[in-house]
Amino acid sequence: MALEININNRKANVELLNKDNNKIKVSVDGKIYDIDLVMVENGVYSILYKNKSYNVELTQNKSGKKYIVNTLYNSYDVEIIDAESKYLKSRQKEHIDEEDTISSPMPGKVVKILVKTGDKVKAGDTVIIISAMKMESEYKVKKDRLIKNILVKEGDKIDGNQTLIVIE
Amino acid sequence: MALEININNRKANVELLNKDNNKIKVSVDGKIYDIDLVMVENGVYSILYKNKSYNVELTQNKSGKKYIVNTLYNSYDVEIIDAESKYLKSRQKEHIDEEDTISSPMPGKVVKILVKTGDKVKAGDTVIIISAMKMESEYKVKKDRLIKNILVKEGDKIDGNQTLIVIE
Amino acid sequence: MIKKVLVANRGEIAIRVMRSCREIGITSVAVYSEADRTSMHVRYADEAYYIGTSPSNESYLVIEKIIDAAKRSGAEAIHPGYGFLSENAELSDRCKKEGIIFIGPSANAISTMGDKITARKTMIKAGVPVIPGTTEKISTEKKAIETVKEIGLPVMIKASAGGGGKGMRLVKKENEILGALRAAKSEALSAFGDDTVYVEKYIESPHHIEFQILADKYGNTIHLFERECSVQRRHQKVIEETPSPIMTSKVREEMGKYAVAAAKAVNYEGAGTIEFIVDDKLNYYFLEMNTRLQVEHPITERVVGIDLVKEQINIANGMKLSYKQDELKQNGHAIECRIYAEDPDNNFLPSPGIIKHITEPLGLGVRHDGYVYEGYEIPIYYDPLISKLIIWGKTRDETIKRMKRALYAYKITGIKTTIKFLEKIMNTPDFIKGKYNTHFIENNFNFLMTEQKSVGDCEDIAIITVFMDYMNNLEKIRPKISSELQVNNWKSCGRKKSLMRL
Amino acid sequence: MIKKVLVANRGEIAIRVMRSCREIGITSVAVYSEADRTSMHVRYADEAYYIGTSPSNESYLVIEKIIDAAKRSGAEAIHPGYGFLSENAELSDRCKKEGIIFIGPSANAISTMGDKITARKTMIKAGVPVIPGTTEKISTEKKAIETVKEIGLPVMIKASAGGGGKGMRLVKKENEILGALRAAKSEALSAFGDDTVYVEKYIESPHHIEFQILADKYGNTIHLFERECSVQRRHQKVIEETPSPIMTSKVREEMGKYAVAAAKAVNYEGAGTIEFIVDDKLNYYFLEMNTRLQVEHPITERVVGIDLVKEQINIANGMKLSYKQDELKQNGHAIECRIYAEDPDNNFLPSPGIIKHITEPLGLGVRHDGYVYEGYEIPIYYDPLISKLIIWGKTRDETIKRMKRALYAYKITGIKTTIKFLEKIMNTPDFIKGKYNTHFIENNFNFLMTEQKSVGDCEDIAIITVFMDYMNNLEKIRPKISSELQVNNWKSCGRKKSLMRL
Repeated sequence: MALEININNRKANVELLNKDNNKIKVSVDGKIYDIDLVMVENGVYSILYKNKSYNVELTQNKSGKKYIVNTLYNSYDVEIIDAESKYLKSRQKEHIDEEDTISSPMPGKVVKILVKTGDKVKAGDTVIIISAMKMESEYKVKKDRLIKNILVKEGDKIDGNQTLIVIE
Repeated sequence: MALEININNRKANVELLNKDNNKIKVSVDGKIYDIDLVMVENGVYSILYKNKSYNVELTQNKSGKKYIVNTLYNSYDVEIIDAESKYLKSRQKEHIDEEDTISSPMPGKVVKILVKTGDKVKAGDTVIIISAMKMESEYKVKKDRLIKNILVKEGDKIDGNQTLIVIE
Repeated sequence: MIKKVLVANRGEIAIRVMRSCREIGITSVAVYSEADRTSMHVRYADEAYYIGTSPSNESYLVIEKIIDAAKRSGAEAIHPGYGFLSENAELSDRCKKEGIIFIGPSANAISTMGDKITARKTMIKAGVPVIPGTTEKISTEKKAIETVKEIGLPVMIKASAGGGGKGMRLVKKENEILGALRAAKSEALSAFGDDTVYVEKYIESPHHIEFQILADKYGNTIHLFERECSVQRRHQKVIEETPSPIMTSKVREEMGKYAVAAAKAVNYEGAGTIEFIVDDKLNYYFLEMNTRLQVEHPITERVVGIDLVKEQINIANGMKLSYKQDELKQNGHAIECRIYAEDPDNNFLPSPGIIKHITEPLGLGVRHDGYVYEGYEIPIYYDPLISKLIIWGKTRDETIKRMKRALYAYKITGIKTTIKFLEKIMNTPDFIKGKYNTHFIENNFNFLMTEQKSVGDCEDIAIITVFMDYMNNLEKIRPKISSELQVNNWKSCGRKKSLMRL
Repeated sequence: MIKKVLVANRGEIAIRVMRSCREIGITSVAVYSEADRTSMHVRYADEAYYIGTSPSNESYLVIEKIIDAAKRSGAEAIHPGYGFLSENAELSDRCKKEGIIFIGPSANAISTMGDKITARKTMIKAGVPVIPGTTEKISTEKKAIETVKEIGLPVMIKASAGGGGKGMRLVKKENEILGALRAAKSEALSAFGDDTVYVEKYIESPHHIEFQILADKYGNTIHLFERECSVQRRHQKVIEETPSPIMTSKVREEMGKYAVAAAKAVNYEGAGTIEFIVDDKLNYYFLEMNTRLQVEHPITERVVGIDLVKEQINIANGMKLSYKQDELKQNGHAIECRIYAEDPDNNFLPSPGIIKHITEPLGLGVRHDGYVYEGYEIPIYYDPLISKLIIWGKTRDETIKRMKRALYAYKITGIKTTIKFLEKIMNTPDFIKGKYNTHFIENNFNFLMTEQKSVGDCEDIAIITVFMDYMNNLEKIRPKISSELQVNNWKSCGRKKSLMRL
């Protein structure tokens, strides 16, 4: 069983060589690890490697293929690359340029929408205001743009990274 | 939807009259309760009834029909009585008298078995010794008995309430 | 005597107040908005009343609803916590009219201290040192230029109704005066509906040092020493400690006396805080009074050994202060770290969401005041404070090391938090030396924002853990896959029937 | 200087030791048995070494394995915690031979204090009051009768190698002497492999009061005041507090001096405890010395403000004591409750199992030292101690009320615990008054064992919650049921095929 895993712009090839309960032998880019790994709590792993004790906490996104990984001092964004992910990635590139949508990195609420479909806006214009936790953030366009589609309305609760407005 | 529920030697008839998200109307032995009930953590419920705030914690046994319920100051053993439970109860009575088995209320380890199948033992004889957490407990028969079947062996790890020895 | 208290707040402070109520046999009443039905303060309280939809101006900020819940529950008193209505003179007044005890000062004390110009005047009258500047509002632009020249540059132009850094402008050069004045006035008008501004001397490397005070209804007023609050990000306190590393016992005694005088000047009742601005030479000036419990009150509780909420309730009950000034002393050192649901790597954007997993630090010298639990969703409507770690040590050095130990063991997943940022502060040389002022975070920004380099095999360990977790999940969902296969089989059921044991 | 410490223990004490190590920059090494792979001390440590199968005599009690792990890890020192090998002279000795620092006293101090008769002799020589009784072993039955008569009834016959109540017999009447002597000897032989017994005067309503001491390698010895440990169940401490409610400052000073003298008499090094038996008139007698850290050491840490583990490590490093006797004082009051995985309703049978859910008490004055987490299975092989709640208050009264508040908020499901039993103790009038001795639990047994009556609608609320949970679960598993139906459908697939949309 082998997989490709993305971490910090590195693409690592991981292969499970052997598994005996919590004792596993894994190869990461050819380097062999003998590891004692056990899930102790929901999403929390205790790992012993060369008698060092590591605690690794995972938060998985909905698709199950992206993880936020917390180790002792570092936090990593890690992604599993399988056939499906590769296909989706290539498809995504074709259809949606990230620059063609406006989204908020955090969940919140739509306070005000300053444009309507069909509007032509100028670079730096604010198009939407989002509030989250006592703080309002204005989202502006970087270039002159056309508002193609508005997917939310004022007062809507929104998720982090949800597409709010499609621009062209 | 109605059920029979056993608590403290009381048999209560419970019926759900209405449910609107976490607002429920329930009848318990004819008394009507308007309650705001929501599961906040795994097995932990927050309940508002007449503006009083209750926290109720449930531990369910494997069958899913017996619960240990912790409220503010009380702990209850509660059992759901449905058709299946009634059938099992009646069947159990026919076949296994509780007095005909020896079991330990807690999980542990079999230290020593002092009898073998076919042995006749006298009232007060120790038949098995169980250890759990630095403590050894001796299990004795209350009457003169015949050892019918021994279901464990020395060194076995046992569950709480697991039948260890069948007697006659 | 008060038997039932309504806590007009949420989050950690509501629970903190209820804990003390429970200890002295007082029934606690929670109020909650739509978003807070599952919030811990509702679960912890003895009773809970719904007061409206999620935005705070439709629930926690509506005096009518708070008063109504108090009446319905039969609570004799209201504790406002901090934030929300805690410094609202109208609530204090309304309580009085309704015969409900407001656990806090009179409306008059709140208003006097709430208006900066009035507060300045009152302090000058009481002999408390204030920052050189005007005691009257700036009436004309001409007058403004004159005044600034009189005080000497640099100066701050400040809104009288101000707070939170709004309606404030720093003026360094003479030609900036008019622009700054106009900007401050317009911002003040839109933020507070009042464009009154005044001018103060700007203190170059200021420390924020505040004194906790307690005052009963009989004029007895004591102070519980200082808290150093100079570690701030955008005028928001991040870390507080007591004693202040720059304090001397002589200055402490002087400032304490002024703090008591400041409280007495407004006939203060209850717990309050006098904030001073202090320069590097330990010159100190009255800045403002917070007429409520502070977020950072626990460090004082730890070092002085007094439960401030119990004292507030005692005072509200009309009892005399339990302590005299000379009975109080500072014992050891305490530091508070505020843990926020914010993403330090993304400009401290709030990071609400569901708490997936939490491990709380325990052990010697650790006090933890929080309110979240596993599975709880931090709502988007309120302050992103998750909890406060209050650490005590015999010495400042021990306290810092213990804080590091506690932060190390404090794990929250599912949301972003400031825990690692706080750890960085504990490792910053200026902080360790106790040599810092309110510019600490900007001065050390690069150090604070540098990501810890991956140590040893950490990256590979992360990869392996994800790999194994993903594999395990695949195994778990395998039955599903096989049932999908069954569906396919079913389709060809007719064909294969003869081969299967049905 | 010690850079790496192996902690030869598990559970809360292993973590407690590691916490202090972390604060002073020492790497901690855990050892673990098969049952403990997922135990928190393995997760908390920097390193972890497997030392054998689950029974402690195959892992935690095997000196060879501990030494081997220390060598492999390169640890310069071993901290034994309490229990297991903590009072094993052989380990202390072996460490010395291997050039490993044993964080504890010399083999000689351990042996001298471990043998009760030798300890008695040593104390008498040092002028420390001991219970009237023999200083020699009882050689003949005739001699036994003579001795008992000399001391005067009632007496205790005790095993010299004894501990934990084994090999101990109370004699109230003359005709019981021989029976008790024989029983004690036989029990001592089978428990300790040594039938040496001696006789002591029996103290009628005894208090167990112990003094914490610290001693460095240079003969500096201090005491950190007393702990009252009279709330016991079957000779096991349940609750401890400091100061003792029966103590006077005069007696405290006297006993403290004797405690220091007792430690000096065996050239003690490190942290240790002198246990006294005290009667109602405050007559006190040396009982025994515990040559290790005690379970209840945190109440002393809280009231005196000293981290005892750090002091142990300092001493082991050859440093002088950080404190002088006259620098120490007791500040406020502290109580410790030990929370066990035991079922109070079922004769305190141990209740191992999986922790389903846990809510830890937080806030002002609460210290919590534990090791379990959600999903953790408490193993059957070791002591059922889950955690210790250490509560501080300005007064004893405040401390009791705060303890009640903390116990109220402390929730563990999945296993039975003693939390409710401890709450009962906090409500027992004798405890509240501070008037109790070691008979407290038996004297108040009925009160302690009376179940709280169902309050108000609690029973119906319990019923409704179970009902709704059961209903919700039914809904959740409905898909499963429908898939079972599919199987049935499948069986009749041929028949129904024409009716179905495939």
